[in-house]
Amino acid sequence: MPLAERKRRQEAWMTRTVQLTLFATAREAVGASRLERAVPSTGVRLDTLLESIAEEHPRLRPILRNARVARNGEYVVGKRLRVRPGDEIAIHPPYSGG
Amino acid sequence: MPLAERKRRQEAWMTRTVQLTLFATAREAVGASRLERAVPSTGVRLDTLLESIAEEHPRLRPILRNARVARNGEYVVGKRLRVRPGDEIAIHPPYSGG
Amino acid sequence: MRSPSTRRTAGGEPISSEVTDRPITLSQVARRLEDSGSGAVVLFVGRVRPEVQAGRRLTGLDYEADRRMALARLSDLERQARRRFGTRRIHVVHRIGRLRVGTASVIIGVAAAHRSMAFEAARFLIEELKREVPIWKTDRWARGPTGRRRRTRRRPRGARSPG
Amino acid sequence: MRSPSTRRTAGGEPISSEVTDRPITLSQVARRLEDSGSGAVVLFVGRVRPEVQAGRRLTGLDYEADRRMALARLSDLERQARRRFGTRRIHVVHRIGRLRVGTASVIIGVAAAHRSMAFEAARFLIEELKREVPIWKTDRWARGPTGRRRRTRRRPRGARSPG
Repeated sequence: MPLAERKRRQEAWMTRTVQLTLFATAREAVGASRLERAVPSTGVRLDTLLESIAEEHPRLRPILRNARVARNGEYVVGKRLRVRPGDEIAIHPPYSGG
Repeated sequence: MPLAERKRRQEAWMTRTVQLTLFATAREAVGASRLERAVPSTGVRLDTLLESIAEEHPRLRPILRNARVARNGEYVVGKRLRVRPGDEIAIHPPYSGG
Repeated sequence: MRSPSTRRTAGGEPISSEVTDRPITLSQVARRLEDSGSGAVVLFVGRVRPEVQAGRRLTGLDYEADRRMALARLSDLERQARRRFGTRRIHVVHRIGRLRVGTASVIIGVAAAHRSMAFEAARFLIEELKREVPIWKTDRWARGPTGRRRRTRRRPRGARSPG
Repeated sequence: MRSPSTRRTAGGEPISSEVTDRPITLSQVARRLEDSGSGAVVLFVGRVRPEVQAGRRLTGLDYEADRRMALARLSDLERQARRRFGTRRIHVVHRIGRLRVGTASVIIGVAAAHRSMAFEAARFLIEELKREVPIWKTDRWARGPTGRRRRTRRRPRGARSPG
Protein backbone atom coordinates (compact mmCIF):
# COMPACT_ATOMS: atom_id res chain seq x y z
CA MET A 1 0.00 0.00 0.00
CA PRO A 2 1.46 3.40 -0.92
CA LEU A 3 2.49 5.60 2.00
CA ALA A 4 -0.08 8.29 1.14
CA GLU A 5 -2.90 5.80 1.20
CA ARG A 6 -1.74 4.21 4.42
CA LYS A 7 -1.62 7.66 6.01
CA ARG A 8 -5.08 8.56 4.74
CA ARG A 9 -6.54 5.35 6.16
CA GLN A 10 -4.85 5.90 9.48
CA GLU A 11 -6.30 9.39 9.72
CA ALA A 12 -9.72 8.10 8.69
CA TRP A 13 -9.51 5.46 11.36
CA MET A 14 -8.56 8.03 13.98
CA THR A 15 -11.40 10.33 12.96
CA ARG A 16 -13.66 7.28 12.62
CA THR A 17 -14.69 8.03 9.07
CA VAL A 18 -15.37 6.06 5.89
CA GLN A 19 -14.45 7.54 2.51
CA LEU A 20 -16.83 7.10 -0.41
CA THR A 21 -15.63 7.65 -3.97
CA LEU A 22 -18.32 8.33 -6.55
CA PHE A 23 -17.80 7.87 -10.28
CA ALA A 24 -19.61 9.07 -13.39
CA THR A 25 -23.41 9.40 -12.88
CA ALA A 26 -23.02 8.77 -9.15
CA ARG A 27 -20.62 11.70 -8.88
CA GLU A 28 -22.97 13.90 -10.90
CA ALA A 29 -25.99 12.93 -8.79
CA VAL A 30 -24.21 13.87 -5.58
CA GLY A 31 -22.25 16.81 -7.00
CA ALA A 32 -19.00 15.56 -5.49
CA SER A 33 -16.54 12.78 -6.18
CA ARG A 34 -15.83 12.14 -2.51
CA LEU A 35 -17.93 11.89 0.61
CA GLU A 36 -16.81 11.22 4.15
CA ARG A 37 -19.02 9.71 6.83
CA ALA A 38 -18.31 9.16 10.49
CA VAL A 39 -19.10 5.61 11.60
CA PRO A 40 -18.90 3.91 15.01
CA SER A 41 -15.69 1.98 15.63
CA THR A 42 -17.79 -1.20 15.65
CA GLY A 43 -18.74 -0.36 12.04
CA VAL A 44 -22.05 0.05 10.25
CA ARG A 45 -23.84 -2.12 7.73
CA LEU A 46 -23.06 -1.09 4.14
CA ASP A 47 -26.74 -0.99 3.13
CA THR A 48 -27.54 1.28 6.08
CA LEU A 49 -24.71 3.62 5.16
CA LEU A 50 -25.77 3.80 1.50
CA GLU A 51 -29.42 4.31 2.46
CA SER A 52 -28.54 7.31 4.62
CA ILE A 53 -26.58 8.83 1.73
CA ALA A 54 -29.43 8.16 -0.72
CA GLU A 55 -31.78 10.01 1.63
CA GLU A 56 -29.57 13.09 1.45
CA HIS A 57 -29.11 12.70 -2.34
CA PRO A 58 -32.33 11.27 -3.83
CA ARG A 59 -30.91 11.33 -7.40
CA LEU A 60 -28.37 8.77 -6.26
CA ARG A 61 -31.01 6.17 -5.37
CA PRO A 62 -31.78 4.82 -8.89
CA ILE A 63 -28.07 4.85 -9.68
CA LEU A 64 -27.25 2.75 -6.65
CA ARG A 65 -29.67 0.08 -7.84
CA ASN A 66 -27.51 -0.54 -10.94
CA ALA A 67 -24.12 0.19 -9.44
CA ARG A 68 -21.41 -2.17 -8.28
CA VAL A 69 -19.92 -1.33 -4.90
CA ALA A 70 -16.33 -2.02 -3.89
CA ARG A 71 -14.71 -1.92 -0.49
CA ASN A 72 -10.94 -1.33 -0.41
CA GLY A 73 -10.63 -2.31 -4.06
CA GLU A 74 -12.70 -5.51 -3.90
CA TYR A 75 -16.25 -5.88 -5.14
CA VAL A 76 -18.81 -6.34 -2.39
CA VAL A 77 -21.14 -9.33 -2.70
CA GLY A 78 -24.39 -8.46 -0.95
CA LYS A 79 -24.57 -5.19 0.94
CA ARG A 80 -25.00 -6.51 4.47
CA LEU A 81 -21.32 -6.52 5.29
CA ARG A 82 -20.00 -4.06 7.88
CA VAL A 83 -18.01 -1.01 7.01
CA ARG A 84 -15.47 0.20 9.56
CA PRO A 85 -13.51 3.42 10.06
CA GLY A 86 -10.72 3.64 7.48
CA ASP A 87 -12.61 1.68 4.82
CA GLU A 88 -12.84 3.06 1.32
CA ILE A 89 -16.10 2.51 -0.56
CA ALA A 90 -16.35 3.03 -4.34
CA ILE A 91 -19.62 3.42 -6.23
CA HIS A 92 -19.38 2.13 -9.80
CA PRO A 93 -22.26 2.84 -12.19
CA PRO A 94 -22.30 0.60 -15.30
CA TYR A 95 -19.01 0.85 -17.14
CA SER A 96 -18.68 2.57 -20.51
CA GLY A 97 -14.96 2.50 -21.28
CA GLY A 98 -13.35 1.58 -24.57
CA MET B 1 -0.85 -2.22 -70.75
CA PRO B 2 2.77 -1.21 -70.02
CA LEU B 3 4.92 -0.61 -73.09
CA ALA B 4 7.28 -3.51 -72.28
CA GLU B 5 4.37 -5.94 -72.12
CA ARG B 6 2.79 -4.62 -75.30
CA LYS B 7 6.14 -5.04 -77.03
CA ARG B 8 6.61 -8.58 -75.72
CA ARG B 9 3.15 -9.57 -76.91
CA GLN B 10 3.74 -8.07 -80.31
CA GLU B 11 6.98 -10.01 -80.65
CA ALA B 12 5.29 -13.19 -79.46
CA TRP B 13 2.55 -12.67 -81.98
CA MET B 14 5.09 -12.18 -84.76
CA THR B 15 7.02 -15.29 -83.71
CA ARG B 16 3.69 -17.07 -83.19
CA THR B 17 4.47 -18.13 -79.64
CA VAL B 18 2.60 -18.45 -76.38
CA GLN B 19 4.35 -17.64 -73.11
CA LEU B 20 3.74 -19.85 -70.06
CA THR B 21 4.63 -18.63 -66.59
CA LEU B 22 5.03 -21.29 -63.94
CA PHE B 23 4.84 -20.60 -60.22
CA ALA B 24 5.93 -22.44 -57.10
CA THR B 25 5.65 -26.26 -57.44
CA ALA B 26 4.93 -25.93 -61.18
CA ARG B 27 8.15 -23.98 -61.65
CA GLU B 28 10.08 -26.54 -59.62
CA ALA B 29 8.60 -29.47 -61.56
CA VAL B 30 9.62 -27.94 -64.88
CA GLY B 31 12.87 -26.38 -63.67
CA ALA B 32 12.03 -23.04 -65.28
CA SER B 33 9.67 -20.19 -64.55
CA ARG B 34 8.97 -19.51 -68.23
CA LEU B 35 8.26 -21.66 -71.25
CA GLU B 36 7.59 -20.56 -74.79
CA ARG B 37 5.65 -22.63 -77.32
CA ALA B 38 5.02 -21.95 -80.97
CA VAL B 39 1.33 -22.25 -81.89
CA PRO B 40 -0.50 -21.92 -85.22
CA SER B 41 -1.98 -18.47 -85.87
CA THR B 42 -5.44 -20.10 -85.67
CA GLY B 43 -4.53 -21.08 -82.10
CA VAL B 44 -4.51 -24.33 -80.18
CA ARG B 45 -6.79 -25.71 -77.49
CA LEU B 46 -5.47 -24.98 -74.00
CA ASP B 47 -5.85 -28.58 -72.84
CA THR B 48 -3.87 -29.81 -75.87
CA LEU B 49 -1.09 -27.32 -75.15
CA LEU B 50 -0.91 -28.27 -71.46
CA GLU B 51 -0.98 -31.98 -72.29
CA SER B 52 2.03 -31.59 -74.60
CA ILE B 53 3.93 -29.80 -71.86
CA ALA B 54 2.99 -32.43 -69.28
CA GLU B 55 4.39 -35.09 -71.61
CA GLU B 56 7.74 -33.35 -71.63
CA HIS B 57 7.60 -32.72 -67.87
CA PRO B 58 5.82 -35.65 -66.19
CA ARG B 59 6.26 -34.15 -62.69
CA LEU B 60 4.04 -31.30 -63.82
CA ARG B 61 1.04 -33.56 -64.47
CA PRO B 62 -0.24 -34.02 -60.87
CA ILE B 63 0.36 -30.33 -60.23
CA LEU B 64 -1.74 -29.30 -63.21
CA ARG B 65 -4.67 -31.27 -61.80
CA ASN B 66 -4.82 -28.96 -58.78
CA ALA B 67 -3.68 -25.76 -60.46
CA ARG B 68 -5.70 -22.79 -61.64
CA VAL B 69 -4.82 -21.56 -65.09
CA ALA B 70 -5.04 -17.93 -66.22
CA ARG B 71 -4.88 -16.45 -69.70
CA ASN B 72 -3.77 -12.84 -69.93
CA GLY B 73 -4.50 -12.27 -66.26
CA GLU B 74 -7.97 -13.85 -66.21
CA TYR B 75 -8.80 -17.27 -64.83
CA VAL B 76 -9.75 -19.81 -67.44
CA VAL B 77 -13.01 -21.68 -66.89
CA GLY B 78 -12.69 -25.10 -68.52
CA LYS B 79 -9.58 -25.79 -70.55
CA ARG B 80 -11.13 -26.13 -74.00
CA LEU B 81 -10.65 -22.49 -74.99
CA ARG B 82 -8.17 -21.63 -77.73
CA VAL B 83 -4.81 -20.07 -77.05
CA ARG B 84 -3.39 -17.81 -79.75
CA PRO B 85 0.04 -16.36 -80.48
CA GLY B 86 0.78 -13.56 -78.04
CA ASP B 87 -1.30 -15.05 -75.23
CA GLU B 88 0.22 -15.38 -71.79
CA ILE B 89 -0.69 -18.47 -69.76
CA ALA B 90 -0.03 -18.65 -66.00
CA ILE B 91 -0.03 -21.89 -63.99
CA HIS B 92 -1.10 -21.33 -60.37
CA PRO B 93 -0.69 -24.20 -57.90
CA PRO B 94 -2.75 -23.80 -54.71
CA TYR B 95 -1.95 -20.52 -53.00
CA SER B 96 -0.04 -20.32 -49.75
CA GLY B 97 0.45 -16.60 -49.15
CA GLY B 98 -0.10 -14.74 -45.92
CA MET C 1 2.35 4.46 -15.32
CA ARG C 2 6.00 5.22 -16.00
CA SER C 3 7.54 1.82 -15.40
CA PRO C 4 4.82 -0.71 -16.14
CA SER C 5 7.17 -3.66 -15.97
CA THR C 6 7.68 -3.15 -12.26
CA ARG C 7 4.06 -2.56 -11.26
CA ARG C 8 2.30 -5.50 -9.68
CA THR C 9 -1.16 -6.40 -8.52
CA ALA C 10 -1.90 -6.95 -4.84
CA GLY C 11 -1.36 -10.64 -5.60
CA GLY C 12 2.15 -9.95 -6.91
CA GLU C 13 1.39 -10.54 -10.60
CA PRO C 14 3.05 -8.12 -13.01
CA ILE C 15 0.65 -5.65 -14.59
CA SER C 16 1.34 -4.87 -18.20
CA SER C 17 -1.77 -2.79 -18.87
CA GLU C 18 -1.80 0.95 -18.53
CA VAL C 19 -4.41 3.57 -17.71
CA THR C 20 -2.88 6.90 -18.56
CA ASP C 21 -3.82 10.53 -19.12
CA ARG C 22 -1.22 10.85 -21.90
CA PRO C 23 -1.62 10.19 -25.62
CA ILE C 24 -1.45 6.52 -26.55
CA THR C 25 0.14 5.24 -29.75
CA LEU C 26 0.19 2.09 -31.85
CA SER C 27 3.97 1.93 -31.72
CA GLN C 28 4.03 2.03 -27.92
CA VAL C 29 1.80 -1.04 -27.89
CA ALA C 30 3.51 -2.81 -30.80
CA ARG C 31 6.86 -2.48 -29.02
CA ARG C 32 5.49 -4.44 -26.09
CA LEU C 33 4.49 -7.32 -28.36
CA GLU C 34 7.92 -7.99 -29.84
CA ASP C 35 8.36 -11.74 -29.80
CA SER C 36 9.97 -13.77 -32.53
CA GLY C 37 7.86 -16.82 -31.70
CA SER C 38 4.57 -15.12 -32.56
CA GLY C 39 3.37 -15.61 -36.11
CA ALA C 40 0.42 -13.26 -35.71
CA VAL C 41 -0.18 -9.88 -34.14
CA VAL C 42 -3.60 -8.22 -33.90
CA LEU C 43 -3.97 -4.62 -32.82
CA PHE C 44 -7.22 -2.83 -32.06
CA VAL C 45 -7.54 0.95 -31.77
CA GLY C 46 -10.72 2.55 -30.44
CA ARG C 47 -11.17 6.23 -31.22
CA VAL C 48 -13.71 8.94 -30.39
CA ARG C 49 -16.11 9.07 -33.32
CA PRO C 50 -17.74 12.29 -34.52
CA GLU C 51 -21.48 12.47 -33.96
CA VAL C 52 -24.31 14.93 -34.41
CA GLN C 53 -27.53 14.56 -32.44
CA ALA C 54 -30.48 16.94 -32.53
CA GLY C 55 -28.29 19.57 -34.13
CA ARG C 56 -25.60 19.28 -31.52
CA ARG C 57 -22.11 18.20 -32.43
CA LEU C 58 -20.05 15.93 -30.21
CA THR C 59 -16.73 17.63 -29.47
CA GLY C 60 -15.23 14.87 -27.38
CA LEU C 61 -15.53 12.48 -24.49
CA ASP C 62 -14.35 12.79 -20.91
CA TYR C 63 -12.97 9.49 -19.61
CA GLU C 64 -12.55 8.68 -15.95
CA ALA C 65 -11.40 5.49 -14.21
CA ASP C 66 -11.18 3.88 -10.84
CA ARG C 67 -7.56 3.47 -11.67
CA ARG C 68 -6.46 0.91 -9.12
CA MET C 69 -9.42 -1.37 -9.77
CA ALA C 70 -9.23 -0.82 -13.54
CA LEU C 71 -5.62 -2.04 -13.56
CA ALA C 72 -6.53 -5.06 -11.45
CA ARG C 73 -9.43 -5.95 -13.76
CA LEU C 74 -7.32 -5.48 -16.90
CA SER C 75 -4.69 -7.71 -15.45
CA ASP C 76 -7.42 -10.34 -14.72
CA LEU C 77 -8.60 -10.08 -18.32
CA GLU C 78 -5.08 -10.51 -19.66
CA ARG C 79 -4.67 -13.63 -17.57
CA GLN C 80 -8.02 -15.00 -18.76
CA ALA C 81 -7.17 -14.31 -22.39
CA ARG C 82 -3.79 -15.99 -22.06
CA ARG C 83 -5.41 -19.08 -20.59
CA ARG C 84 -8.35 -19.27 -23.00
CA PHE C 85 -6.56 -18.46 -26.24
CA GLY C 86 -2.95 -19.43 -25.52
CA THR C 87 -1.58 -16.04 -26.54
CA ARG C 88 2.09 -15.10 -26.07
CA ARG C 89 1.95 -11.32 -25.47
CA ILE C 90 -0.85 -8.94 -24.51
CA HIS C 91 -0.71 -5.23 -23.91
CA VAL C 92 -3.66 -2.93 -23.25
CA VAL C 93 -3.52 0.84 -22.80
CA HIS C 94 -6.54 2.99 -22.01
CA ARG C 95 -6.40 6.74 -22.01
CA ILE C 96 -8.44 8.87 -19.60
CA GLY C 97 -9.16 12.60 -19.41
CA ARG C 98 -10.62 14.93 -22.02
CA LEU C 99 -10.40 13.36 -25.50
CA ARG C 100 -11.35 15.18 -28.68
CA VAL C 101 -13.09 13.52 -31.60
CA GLY C 102 -10.61 11.40 -33.58
CA THR C 103 -8.39 10.69 -30.57
CA ALA C 104 -7.47 7.12 -29.63
CA SER C 105 -9.03 6.11 -26.30
CA VAL C 106 -7.91 2.49 -26.15
CA ILE C 107 -5.34 0.28 -27.87
CA ILE C 108 -5.23 -3.48 -27.45
CA GLY C 109 -2.38 -5.59 -28.80
CA VAL C 110 -2.09 -9.37 -28.88
CA ALA C 111 0.71 -11.55 -30.23
CA ALA C 112 0.18 -15.28 -30.63
CA ALA C 113 1.52 -18.26 -32.51
CA HIS C 114 -1.51 -18.39 -34.82
CA ARG C 115 -3.88 -15.80 -36.16
CA SER C 116 -7.12 -17.21 -34.77
CA MET C 117 -5.78 -16.97 -31.20
CA ALA C 118 -4.71 -13.37 -31.73
CA PHE C 119 -8.00 -12.29 -33.34
CA GLU C 120 -10.15 -14.02 -30.73
CA ALA C 121 -8.15 -12.74 -27.78
CA ALA C 122 -8.22 -9.14 -29.06
CA ARG C 123 -11.98 -9.31 -29.55
CA PHE C 124 -12.48 -10.89 -26.13
CA LEU C 125 -10.37 -8.19 -24.48
CA ILE C 126 -12.24 -5.22 -25.93
CA GLU C 127 -15.67 -6.76 -25.24
CA GLU C 128 -14.76 -7.62 -21.65
CA LEU C 129 -13.03 -4.28 -21.11
CA LYS C 130 -16.27 -2.48 -21.94
CA ARG C 131 -18.28 -4.68 -19.57
CA GLU C 132 -15.90 -5.32 -16.71
CA VAL C 133 -13.36 -2.54 -16.32
CA PRO C 134 -14.25 0.50 -14.18
CA ILE C 135 -13.84 3.20 -16.80
CA TRP C 136 -16.54 5.66 -17.82
CA LYS C 137 -17.07 8.14 -20.63
CA THR C 138 -19.17 11.29 -20.64
CA ASP C 139 -20.26 13.06 -23.83
CA ARG C 140 -19.23 16.65 -24.47
CA TRP C 141 -21.42 18.52 -26.96
CA ALA C 142 -20.67 21.77 -28.75
CA ARG C 143 -23.91 23.42 -27.54
CA GLY C 144 -26.48 22.58 -24.89
CA PRO C 145 -26.26 20.35 -21.85
CA THR C 146 -23.97 17.35 -21.65
CA GLY C 147 -25.37 13.87 -21.59
CA ARG C 148 -23.65 10.96 -19.95
CA ARG C 149 -22.89 8.02 -22.14
CA ARG C 150 -24.57 5.00 -20.61
CA ARG C 151 -24.71 1.36 -21.61
CA THR C 152 -28.13 2.32 -22.75
CA ARG C 153 -30.88 0.79 -24.77
CA ARG C 154 -31.43 4.07 -26.60
CA ARG C 155 -28.57 3.31 -28.94
CA PRO C 156 -27.08 0.12 -30.29
CA ARG C 157 -24.18 -1.10 -28.17
CA GLY C 158 -20.91 0.51 -29.10
CA ALA C 159 -22.71 3.09 -31.18
CA ARG C 160 -20.32 6.00 -31.20
CA SER C 161 -17.00 4.87 -29.93
CA PRO C 162 -16.46 1.20 -30.59
CA GLY C 163 -13.21 1.31 -28.69
CA MET D 1 4.51 0.13 -55.95
CA ARG D 2 5.78 3.65 -55.43
CA SER D 3 2.61 5.60 -55.95
CA PRO D 4 -0.21 3.24 -55.05
CA SER D 5 -2.85 5.95 -55.13
CA THR D 6 -2.47 6.29 -58.88
CA ARG D 7 -2.40 2.59 -59.75
CA ARG D 8 -5.62 1.21 -61.13
CA THR D 9 -7.08 -2.14 -62.09
CA ALA D 10 -7.90 -2.92 -65.72
CA GLY D 11 -11.45 -1.81 -64.81
CA GLY D 12 -10.15 1.58 -63.68
CA GLU D 13 -10.67 1.08 -59.95
CA PRO D 14 -7.94 2.45 -57.71
CA ILE D 15 -5.76 -0.25 -56.15
CA SER D 16 -4.69 0.46 -52.63
CA SER D 17 -3.02 -2.88 -51.91
CA GLU D 18 0.67 -3.47 -52.39
CA VAL D 19 2.85 -6.45 -53.21
CA THR D 20 6.39 -5.40 -52.55
CA ASP D 21 9.88 -6.82 -52.10
CA ARG D 22 10.69 -4.19 -49.47
CA PRO D 23 10.16 -4.35 -45.71
CA ILE D 24 6.60 -3.62 -44.63
CA THR D 25 5.72 -1.74 -41.46
CA LEU D 26 2.71 -1.15 -39.24
CA SER D 27 3.07 2.59 -39.55
CA GLN D 28 3.01 2.51 -43.35
CA VAL D 29 -0.36 0.74 -43.15
CA ALA D 30 -1.73 2.80 -40.25
CA ARG D 31 -1.00 6.01 -42.19
CA ARG D 32 -3.27 4.79 -44.98
CA LEU D 33 -6.15 4.32 -42.55
CA GLU D 34 -6.25 7.86 -41.21
CA ASP D 35 -9.90 8.84 -41.12
CA SER D 36 -11.56 10.85 -38.40
CA GLY D 37 -14.91 9.15 -39.02
CA SER D 38 -13.66 5.70 -38.06
CA GLY D 39 -14.16 4.71 -34.45
CA ALA D 40 -12.28 1.44 -34.82
CA VAL D 41 -9.08 0.28 -36.46
CA VAL D 42 -7.93 -3.33 -36.61
CA LEU D 43 -4.47 -4.27 -37.82
CA PHE D 44 -3.20 -7.76 -38.50
CA VAL D 45 0.47 -8.64 -38.93
CA GLY D 46 1.53 -12.08 -40.17
CA ARG D 47 5.13 -13.03 -39.55
CA VAL D 48 7.43 -15.94 -40.36
CA ARG D 49 7.33 -18.21 -37.32
CA PRO D 50 10.33 -20.25 -36.18
CA GLU D 51 9.95 -23.99 -36.57
CA VAL D 52 11.99 -27.13 -36.09
CA GLN D 53 11.05 -30.33 -37.86
CA ALA D 54 12.98 -33.59 -37.75
CA GLY D 55 15.98 -31.74 -36.35
CA ARG D 56 15.96 -29.15 -39.09
CA ARG D 57 15.44 -25.49 -38.30
CA LEU D 58 13.39 -23.22 -40.53
CA THR D 59 15.51 -20.22 -41.48
CA GLY D 60 12.90 -18.41 -43.52
CA LEU D 61 10.36 -18.49 -46.30
CA ASP D 62 10.67 -17.49 -49.94
CA TYR D 63 7.56 -15.72 -51.17
CA GLU D 64 6.66 -15.30 -54.81
CA ALA D 65 3.59 -13.78 -56.45
CA ASP D 66 1.86 -13.46 -59.77
CA ARG D 67 2.02 -9.78 -59.07
CA ARG D 68 -0.48 -8.42 -61.55
CA MET D 69 -3.12 -10.98 -60.70
CA ALA D 70 -2.37 -10.75 -56.97
CA LEU D 71 -3.06 -7.01 -57.04
CA ALA D 72 -6.27 -7.55 -58.99
CA ARG D 73 -7.47 -10.22 -56.52
CA LEU D 74 -6.54 -8.08 -53.51
CA SER D 75 -8.46 -5.22 -54.98
CA ASP D 76 -11.47 -7.54 -55.47
CA LEU D 77 -11.21 -8.63 -51.84
CA GLU D 78 -11.08 -5.02 -50.65
CA ARG D 79 -14.20 -4.26 -52.62
CA GLN D 80 -15.98 -7.33 -51.24
CA ALA D 81 -15.00 -6.45 -47.69
CA ARG D 82 -16.20 -2.86 -48.10
CA ARG D 83 -19.55 -4.10 -49.36
CA ARG D 84 -20.04 -6.89 -46.82
CA PHE D 85 -18.84 -5.09 -43.70
CA GLY D 86 -19.31 -1.41 -44.54
CA THR D 87 -15.73 -0.50 -43.74
CA ARG D 88 -14.30 2.95 -44.43
CA ARG D 89 -10.61 2.27 -45.17
CA ILE D 90 -8.70 -0.87 -46.09
CA HIS D 91 -5.03 -1.30 -46.83
CA VAL D 92 -3.21 -4.57 -47.46
CA VAL D 93 0.52 -5.00 -48.05
CA HIS D 94 2.18 -8.32 -48.80
CA ARG D 95 5.90 -8.73 -48.95
CA ILE D 96 7.61 -11.15 -51.34
CA GLY D 97 11.17 -12.42 -51.66
CA ARG D 98 13.39 -14.10 -49.08
CA LEU D 99 12.04 -13.51 -45.56
CA ARG D 100 13.84 -14.61 -42.42
CA VAL D 101 12.09 -15.97 -39.35
CA GLY D 102 10.46 -13.12 -37.41
CA THR D 103 9.92 -10.93 -40.47
CA ALA D 104 6.48 -9.55 -41.32
CA SER D 105 5.11 -11.07 -44.54
CA VAL D 106 1.68 -9.44 -44.59
CA ILE D 107 -0.05 -6.51 -42.89
CA ILE D 108 -3.78 -5.88 -43.17
CA GLY D 109 -5.40 -2.72 -41.86
CA VAL D 110 -9.09 -1.88 -41.65
CA ALA D 111 -10.78 1.27 -40.35
CA ALA D 112 -14.54 1.29 -39.77
CA ALA D 113 -17.20 3.11 -37.83
CA HIS D 114 -17.66 0.24 -35.40
CA ARG D 115 -15.37 -2.43 -34.07
CA SER D 116 -17.29 -5.49 -35.23
CA MET D 117 -17.01 -4.34 -38.86
CA ALA D 118 -13.29 -3.79 -38.53
CA PHE D 119 -12.62 -7.14 -36.81
CA GLU D 120 -14.74 -9.11 -39.25
CA ALA D 121 -13.34 -7.43 -42.34
CA ALA D 122 -9.73 -7.96 -41.20
CA ARG D 123 -10.41 -11.64 -40.53
CA PHE D 124 -12.20 -12.03 -43.86
CA LEU D 125 -9.30 -10.42 -45.71
CA ILE D 126 -6.58 -12.64 -44.29
CA GLU D 127 -8.62 -15.83 -44.77
CA GLU D 128 -9.50 -14.93 -48.36
CA LEU D 129 -5.98 -13.73 -49.10
CA LYS D 130 -4.62 -17.16 -48.21
CA ARG D 131 -7.20 -18.92 -50.38
CA GLU D 132 -7.63 -16.58 -53.34
CA VAL D 133 -4.52 -14.48 -53.93
CA PRO D 134 -1.76 -15.89 -56.17
CA ILE D 135 1.10 -15.75 -53.66
CA TRP D 136 3.19 -18.76 -52.63
CA LYS D 137 5.68 -19.52 -49.91
CA THR D 138 8.50 -22.07 -49.93
CA ASP D 139 10.24 -23.27 -46.77
CA ARG D 140 13.96 -22.77 -46.32
CA TRP D 141 15.59 -25.10 -43.82
CA ALA D 142 19.00 -24.75 -42.19
CA ARG D 143 20.12 -28.23 -43.31
CA GLY D 144 18.80 -30.76 -45.79
CA PRO D 145 16.46 -30.35 -48.74
CA THR D 146 13.82 -27.65 -48.94
CA GLY D 147 10.17 -28.52 -48.77
CA ARG D 148 7.48 -26.48 -50.42
CA ARG D 149 4.77 -25.19 -48.16
CA ARG D 150 1.48 -26.55 -49.50
CA ARG D 151 -2.09 -26.19 -48.35
CA THR D 152 -1.55 -29.63 -47.07
CA ARG D 153 -3.34 -32.08 -44.86
CA ARG D 154 -0.09 -32.96 -43.16
CA ARG D 155 -0.28 -29.88 -40.99
CA PRO D 156 -3.16 -27.90 -39.57
CA ARG D 157 -4.04 -24.95 -41.78
CA GLY D 158 -1.93 -21.92 -41.05
CA ALA D 159 0.39 -23.99 -38.91
CA ARG D 160 3.61 -22.05 -39.16
CA SER D 161 2.92 -18.65 -40.50
CA PRO D 162 -0.60 -17.56 -39.71
CA GLY D 163 -0.12 -14.42 -41.79
